[in-house]
Amino acid sequence: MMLSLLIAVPLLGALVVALLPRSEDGRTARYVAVGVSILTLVMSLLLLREFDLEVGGYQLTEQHEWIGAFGVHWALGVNGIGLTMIFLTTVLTPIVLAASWNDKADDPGRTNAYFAWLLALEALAIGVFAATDVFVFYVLFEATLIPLYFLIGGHGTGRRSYAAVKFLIYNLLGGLLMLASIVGLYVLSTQQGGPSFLRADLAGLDMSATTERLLFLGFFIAFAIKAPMWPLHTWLPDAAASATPGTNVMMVSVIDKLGTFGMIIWCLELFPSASEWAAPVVLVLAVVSILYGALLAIGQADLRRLVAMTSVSHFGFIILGVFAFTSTSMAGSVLYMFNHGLTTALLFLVVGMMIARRGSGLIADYGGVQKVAPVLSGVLLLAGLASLSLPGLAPFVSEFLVLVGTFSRSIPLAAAATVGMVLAAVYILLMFQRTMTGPLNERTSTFRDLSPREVGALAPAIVLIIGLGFVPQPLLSVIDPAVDPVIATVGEGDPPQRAPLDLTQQTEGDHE
Amino acid sequence: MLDLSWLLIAIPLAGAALLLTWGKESDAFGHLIATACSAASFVLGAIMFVELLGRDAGDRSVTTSLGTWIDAGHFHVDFAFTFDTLSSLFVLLITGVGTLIHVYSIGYMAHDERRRRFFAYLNLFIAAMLCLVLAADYLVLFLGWEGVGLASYLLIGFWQHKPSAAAAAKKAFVINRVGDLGMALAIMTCFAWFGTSSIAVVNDQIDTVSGTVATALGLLLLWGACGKSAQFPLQAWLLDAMEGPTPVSALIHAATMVTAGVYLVVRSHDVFDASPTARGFVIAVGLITLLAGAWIGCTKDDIKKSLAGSTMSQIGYMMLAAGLGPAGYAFAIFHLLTHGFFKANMFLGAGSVMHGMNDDVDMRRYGALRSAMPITFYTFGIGYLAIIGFPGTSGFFSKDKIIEAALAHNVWVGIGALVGAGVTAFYMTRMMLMTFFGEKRWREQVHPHESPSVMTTPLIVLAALSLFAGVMALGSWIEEWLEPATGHAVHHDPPLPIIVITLIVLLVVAAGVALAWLAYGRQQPAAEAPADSEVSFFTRAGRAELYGNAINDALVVRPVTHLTRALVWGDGKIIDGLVTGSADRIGEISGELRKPQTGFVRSYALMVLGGALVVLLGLLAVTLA
Amino acid sequence: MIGVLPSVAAAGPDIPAVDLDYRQLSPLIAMGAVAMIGLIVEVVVPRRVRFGTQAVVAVLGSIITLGLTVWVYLGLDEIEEGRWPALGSTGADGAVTVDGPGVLTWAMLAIFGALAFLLFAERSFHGGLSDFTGRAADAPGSPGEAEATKARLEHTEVFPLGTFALVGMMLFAVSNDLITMFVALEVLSLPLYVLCGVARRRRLISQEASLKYFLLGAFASAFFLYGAALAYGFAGSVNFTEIDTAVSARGDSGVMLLAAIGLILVGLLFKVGAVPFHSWTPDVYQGAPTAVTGFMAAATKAAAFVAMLRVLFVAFGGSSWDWRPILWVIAVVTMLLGSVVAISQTDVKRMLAYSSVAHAGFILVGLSGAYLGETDGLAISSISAVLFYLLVYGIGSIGAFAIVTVVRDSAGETTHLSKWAGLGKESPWLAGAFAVLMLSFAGIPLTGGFIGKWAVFSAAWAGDAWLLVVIGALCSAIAAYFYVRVIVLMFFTDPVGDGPTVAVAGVATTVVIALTVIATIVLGVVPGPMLDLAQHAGVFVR
Amino acid sequence: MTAFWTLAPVMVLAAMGLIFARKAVHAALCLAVVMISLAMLYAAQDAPFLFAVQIIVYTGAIMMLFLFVLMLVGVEARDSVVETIKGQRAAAAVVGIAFAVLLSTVVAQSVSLAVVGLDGANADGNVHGLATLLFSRYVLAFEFTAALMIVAVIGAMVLAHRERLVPPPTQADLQARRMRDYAESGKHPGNPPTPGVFARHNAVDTPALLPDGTPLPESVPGTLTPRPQGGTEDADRAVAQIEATGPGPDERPATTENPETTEGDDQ
Amino acid sequence: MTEYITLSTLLFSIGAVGVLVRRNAIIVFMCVELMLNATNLAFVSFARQHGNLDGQVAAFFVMVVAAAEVTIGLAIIVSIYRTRRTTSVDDANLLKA
Repeated sequence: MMLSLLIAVPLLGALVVALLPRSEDGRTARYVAVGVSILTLVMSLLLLREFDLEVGGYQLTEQHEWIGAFGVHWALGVNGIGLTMIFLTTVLTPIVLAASWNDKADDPGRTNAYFAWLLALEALAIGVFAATDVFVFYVLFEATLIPLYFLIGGHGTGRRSYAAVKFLIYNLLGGLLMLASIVGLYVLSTQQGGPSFLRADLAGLDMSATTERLLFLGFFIAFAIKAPMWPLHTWLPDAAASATPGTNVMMVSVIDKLGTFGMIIWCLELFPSASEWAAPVVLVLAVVSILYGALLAIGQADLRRLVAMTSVSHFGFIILGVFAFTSTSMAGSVLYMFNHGLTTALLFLVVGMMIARRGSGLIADYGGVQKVAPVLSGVLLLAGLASLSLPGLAPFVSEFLVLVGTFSRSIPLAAAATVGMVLAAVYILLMFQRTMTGPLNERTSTFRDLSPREVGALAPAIVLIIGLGFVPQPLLSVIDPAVDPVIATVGEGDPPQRAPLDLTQQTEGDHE
Repeated sequence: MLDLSWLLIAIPLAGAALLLTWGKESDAFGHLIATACSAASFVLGAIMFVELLGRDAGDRSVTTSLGTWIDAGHFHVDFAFTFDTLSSLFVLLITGVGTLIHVYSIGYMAHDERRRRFFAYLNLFIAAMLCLVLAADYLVLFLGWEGVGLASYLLIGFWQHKPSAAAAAKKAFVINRVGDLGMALAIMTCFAWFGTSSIAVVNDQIDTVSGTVATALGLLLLWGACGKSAQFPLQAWLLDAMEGPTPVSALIHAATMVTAGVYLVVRSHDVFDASPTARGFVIAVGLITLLAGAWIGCTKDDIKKSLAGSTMSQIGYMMLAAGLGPAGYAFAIFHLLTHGFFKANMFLGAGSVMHGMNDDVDMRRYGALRSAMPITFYTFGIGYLAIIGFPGTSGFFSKDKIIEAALAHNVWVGIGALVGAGVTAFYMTRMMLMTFFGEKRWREQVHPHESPSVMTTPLIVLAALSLFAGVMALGSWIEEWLEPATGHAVHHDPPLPIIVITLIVLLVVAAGVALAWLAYGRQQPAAEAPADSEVSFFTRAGRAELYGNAINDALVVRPVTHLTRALVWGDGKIIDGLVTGSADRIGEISGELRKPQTGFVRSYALMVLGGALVVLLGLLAVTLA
Repeated sequence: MIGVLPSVAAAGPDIPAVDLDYRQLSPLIAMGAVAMIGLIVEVVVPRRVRFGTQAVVAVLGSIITLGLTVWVYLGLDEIEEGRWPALGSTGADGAVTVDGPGVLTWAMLAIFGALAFLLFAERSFHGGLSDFTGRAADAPGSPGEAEATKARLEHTEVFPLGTFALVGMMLFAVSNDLITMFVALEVLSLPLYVLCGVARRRRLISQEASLKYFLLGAFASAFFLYGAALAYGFAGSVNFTEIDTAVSARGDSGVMLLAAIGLILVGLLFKVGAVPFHSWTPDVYQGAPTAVTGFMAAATKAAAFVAMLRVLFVAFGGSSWDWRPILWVIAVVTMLLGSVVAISQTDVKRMLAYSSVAHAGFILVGLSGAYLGETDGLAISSISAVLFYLLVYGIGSIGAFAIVTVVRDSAGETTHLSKWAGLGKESPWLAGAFAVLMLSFAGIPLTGGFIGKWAVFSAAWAGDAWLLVVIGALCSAIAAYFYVRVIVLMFFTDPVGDGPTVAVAGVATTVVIALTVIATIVLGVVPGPMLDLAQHAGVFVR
Repeated sequence: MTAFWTLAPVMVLAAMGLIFARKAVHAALCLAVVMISLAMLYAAQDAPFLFAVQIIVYTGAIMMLFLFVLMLVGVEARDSVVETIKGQRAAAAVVGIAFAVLLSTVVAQSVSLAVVGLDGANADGNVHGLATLLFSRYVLAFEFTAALMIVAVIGAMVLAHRERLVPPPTQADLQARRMRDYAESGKHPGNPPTPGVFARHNAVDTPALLPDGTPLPESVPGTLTPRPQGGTEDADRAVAQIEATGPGPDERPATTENPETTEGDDQ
Repeated sequence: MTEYITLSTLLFSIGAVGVLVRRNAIIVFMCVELMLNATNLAFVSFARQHGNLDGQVAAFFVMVVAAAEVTIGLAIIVSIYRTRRTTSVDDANLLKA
């Protein structure tokens, strides 16, 4: 019941916030929303306590019949991966809500809607991470589009309706392909012993290679759009450039993770051999994403687009780690999802605070901010350094695990991906240089530094980023046991350690 | 006591954290806290060093683990630190020189409103550097490695309001990152072949893998070392890094950070022992950088840049020595230490000069400072003697050893090193002459004065060290001390008797000094630098840093910029264009498809009849086909 | 020629009375009775209260019919056949089959009827007058019309006409022979032709819609009839069961059978608005009074699809591999054309019309899977999938058109989409309701539309038409675009000029909107009972 | 067979007349020919009852209704030769011929040659046989034709019936008004001139001629003057136009009050 | 038998073509009637072929339906004529695209 409760609380909270009477300044809505999100966080911490690391596998499971005719169950349960992602969601939501405190200050009438949608998004995201029935997963996966659609289109800026529609249609297209695949699975499962969408039942289906590959593609394309992976990424910059910081965080840090999460939990487990079949292409695409996203980030003129493109690059790493099929890289990928969530949240929120002050998202409109707003610039730098995976900050651990794991699978791919590290330094530092350093211009000289509330909102993320950089083990010990079964499902498992005096392997082409 | 290595790191780290988070109240005493932290670390390091001294030679390595850092999949890394003979020397150098620089900075940065932050960064740097040298695992080393990069980024760009400083900081970080690429790949290689990245295990088991792997690993490590130590081809950041406050130049670019590469090579000596090819590359890199740095040093009028060129060059010596294998490791470290002293001394001296000259760095505007800044002059002079290898000074011993070993290894390498020594003498003499001798070429309103004692005291201490650090070479102490860490040194006999070599070296140095005196002592250098068109190619190239930036621009920066632009264009026009384009196409098709909806009922009827025809034909076709 | 005449007068044996099961036919009879009562009301009730009385009679009648369908459903015989027992039996000497799917359709039609009649009854927009013209014989804009308005004339006949149409639809859904089906087709069509032409506002286009619908409808029913003739020629009978026997026994290639199937399909596809027989849909949907459009969209489509299912599965089930491929093609073309053309529409009613074309395509996907549920196969058959989809779509479109009636300016309904900009600010609840319905049409989860899509796609896949499912999924994405665009207009766009004025909807319309929206969500969140019901209804009785 | 081969060409030709006749009345006559011929074919095919019904209902009632309406809406109206929709005729010809060829080939191929004949079925008489079917198998359909009829009646009433709202003006009222009009606007109080009676033509849409030979437009009932058709591109605009300009020139004011209107007042 | 049916198909097709080419709504409608008549011929002919009267009953129903349909149809045409003074189906094209 705990998981259902965890979904219900923010959902009910959203409802309450939506139905609250509109107040002059929207304060009540904010307090209620933040309160609900903190309650959810506390509940998720209790969840962590309940979760037994020793046992592994899916825990806290519950299962109720939902649609008898289809064999659909309201089935929830988490393994370490799901738990990590739920934790990410519940941690980020209060941060986002607190940081978005003034987002609707100029339009207090719509504060309720804004905060309600954010809470609803949290609830749906938790549901997706906890679903063990593919139908439930799909329903909630698609349902997340609605809050985001309204958040982008209704509460964004600039070309918001264009961005919202593009976001929705692009994601829906992928979702519908997945729908086709799920229908196929459903028919197959029926033919092989009764309709069921439960992961456990679906994992053992007999399929011809072609069927499996086609079904896999349906899932994978949906997830690749969501993630987003090159070349299906173009909705993200547009959406990010139009959305509020809070929306961006929920979108990129949480909802986009559904893509990579889905790849691990559904693609790999349901279609192991098709995953193996696709892996070479996916790996190459992942590396392309890494480099492409990084290069594009260098070339962006808008802060939010830049952050969006860095995410494309980071998602490349995550996908790389997943499809390298080593327990090291996959554990890295899962950790990466968490860390990227934190980092990008921090980046988007700081950037949002900058934009709120300057009224422009263009990098060229800034300069010298560091002098007047040292705290802000410090936080931006920290977020940037996290984004470029500086050792000592959380993302480094995950990125390195991904690279190390991938390296033992394929040296050229890992080597190419490593170039992303350099490019990351370029885009982050270039952005920092252009916005924070140099002489002040007349528009930035009145810049306010971060207020205590803003610092307070960001502090948890900062603490986590630094803390997990040095002590990632608490999370890894949750993730690691969940990864091994996945790896065991796919192919031959971890590649063996390279044999001593091993000359057959492609020995080093790397001293360029 | 010896298992307190982590505390060495923790103290300055705590200092940094404290200063960064503490508010404005700590402005008044923040620098003192930082200095105290650094000093505490030094004291602790010294005690541990003494304790190590007291142990048997075979027992002089203590590894302590703080616990697991990462354990995922098959990857396991402990937060482990090794305090052994090699790292102990580094600890002393880093904390010692570091503390002196802290002290010096109290004076140098006295008027900077962000001084507290500066000291926080200094502490951060010390912590990172200690982490680097104490690490027992390559990944932990990497943590310090990048931490050093970060600290140097922050310090170089400390005066961020200067666009040049910000750009230089970014450049340093990015080029360092390029080097880190090699480092990261090296660690991955370790993991792939040894299943661990523990330095000890890798060095132990390097014999179990093929030569190719060892070579690759060596080259990757060298690649990393090149980035951090500003060795060819990743040298371009070092000269720009002089944008930072002078203590930073002293700390980072003389004593510590840039030596990390040498440390890495020495630390991984088994890898290089296993691969002569890799060693060959190390020598080549060292030699090229040695000469290039010296060349640049000869042509720069900016005192700090000239010193930076000299640094490159000296580190080239160390690299060269490290590349010589077991014979050279100890000499590399020895030179590293002495260089740490005298170069720090000289950088701080330069800072002192600048302090007196209103932050002017142009040597052509100096002259005759001998009397205006006597302490600075004398300490700087000692450093000068040390670097050119004046007999009896520390530099004499350390550099001589390297040249000998190089000659023993290969005549041409030796000759290269020898030439380097001559050139070093030339440019250092030039610097000396232009700064302290000759006539005043000061700008107006410049009133040179001696720096406060808080700045001169470190100078004096460093000068003393520069002078007397040669004692370490007595009775091959340094070689024996390092033996547990670097293995037993096997010396080859040089082609000439040692005394002859020493004489030749001295002769070459003297020639360099003489030449410099002819060019800059006998006649006054012009107050304005001659334009590029008036100088020889040699000078032009040196001023342009041997076109390193131009080459980088042409080979990397510009292609990447163009690529980025092309990709941004392509992303919008092609990839997104496909998406929006197909959406537009659907819109157009929609417009076309609504045309048959003419509003004429007879057209609709035609559609119905036509449809009926098609349905009939279809049915027949399906069945009869 | 003259020689045969005496036989005209020849006396024969008595004709035995046919045995009708009145319980089974009670909903049909009840609905017919409601229509008749309406006629009597027309005569005896004074004009002042006539409209109200008619409305009450029609709505109550529909609800009573709904109750009777439940009663009938519970009393259906079970026939052990296949995976699910088929329910019901053939009645009236084989003319109708009162079986599970048929009775469910009746219930569905009764619900649609009740909702639509509530919309017919709305009188709050024209100063207490309904949306139907006061005197259809007057030319629009003529003094006569003004005079009629002044005299507060109203065509209360719309209710009997509506109920007659409903009776026709009910018969259509259970007809078991082609002649009954043809008669039912006409009974359902003729009242609609009339209803289309009596809008109060914009009567010019209303009459045009009426003319177009009538001419094309008559044209298409001629095709149906010729198909029936050929089927009769092929089988020697118009009864589905007997046709089925003949089809199963056919030896030769049976080209005449194919021609019969083809022409009958033309007639039925015309009614459901499938491409290329869809061309009347946008024009008629736009021109007809909005309440009537909602009624047509929901009820006609339901009845026609069930009839099509029955014809194809019962009469021509034996040659399903003949007609499946052509239906696949038609399904694809219908989905594509409906979705794509809707994108460039600027009138909300016209857009909904194209959307109905697209939905016809989706339903055809489910239908053309022709999956009847194997013993160990999928739990949902083509029949139950289509039934569920029809219910969801019908409820959604009545709701959507109900909302269209509320958005007005001084000249009546503002159906131009640009006028809908900013509706979300103006009237968030109404816009929210419309958004829910649009999302349901788009097939977003947690709405009924999603479950409907799911059901038809499943049935199609189970019938080996997986490629159709993939194409269907892609078309859904295109279709989603124009639904979403409306939401963009309502919520994310600032109103142009005065923006839409939202009339205060009367109780009837409000109830309809609320019920349809709630039903749409409930069917999305807990579709289980409804699906079970559709499943339980089983297959057609032959 | 004689009957068939005699009638078939006539029927086809008459049917073609439906396509090609310029005047609506000719088309109607052609259709009547087809219908009557069909009746004979029914008779030839052992369907005496249908023979009668075809003559009485179809030709007698339905065709007459057609003709009535034709008279009502202008018997003279003729289709213009110019096709408004581009390519419609050609397309219609192609599709039509293809359809005809396809259908007749299909049917001709598959009609079985064995003819059972109706002797058995008509044993008790054709009417009795039909009645048996009608009241057994098709009783529901038969009942529903009642609904059909009712719908037809209501539909026709709704669309065409105009309820009288004010009592019809008496002769005295009309006379008084005419005089008032004459007093106010000088409008001639007498009957309007009768159309065409003094001209070569006595058709109702031909204006009368004055003694000097000039036509008198008022003599033609307004109903018959074609209503000017503007460019009605957009429904909204057309509606607005009509609502703004009021009724067309023919739409005489107060139609319900003027008994002289030539328009059919269904009272 | 074949010839009756062929005649019927011919008449049906002619009627269909008539619907496509005639502009006068009344004539269009007459063409529809022609199609129905053609159908009746087919029904009656098939009835004779199969030796049962269902076809004739069908034809009878068609006539009844046609009568009702004509009533409604002509009413619609008249009401359009009253408004527009034309019976040309081409003039009724306000609704399009």
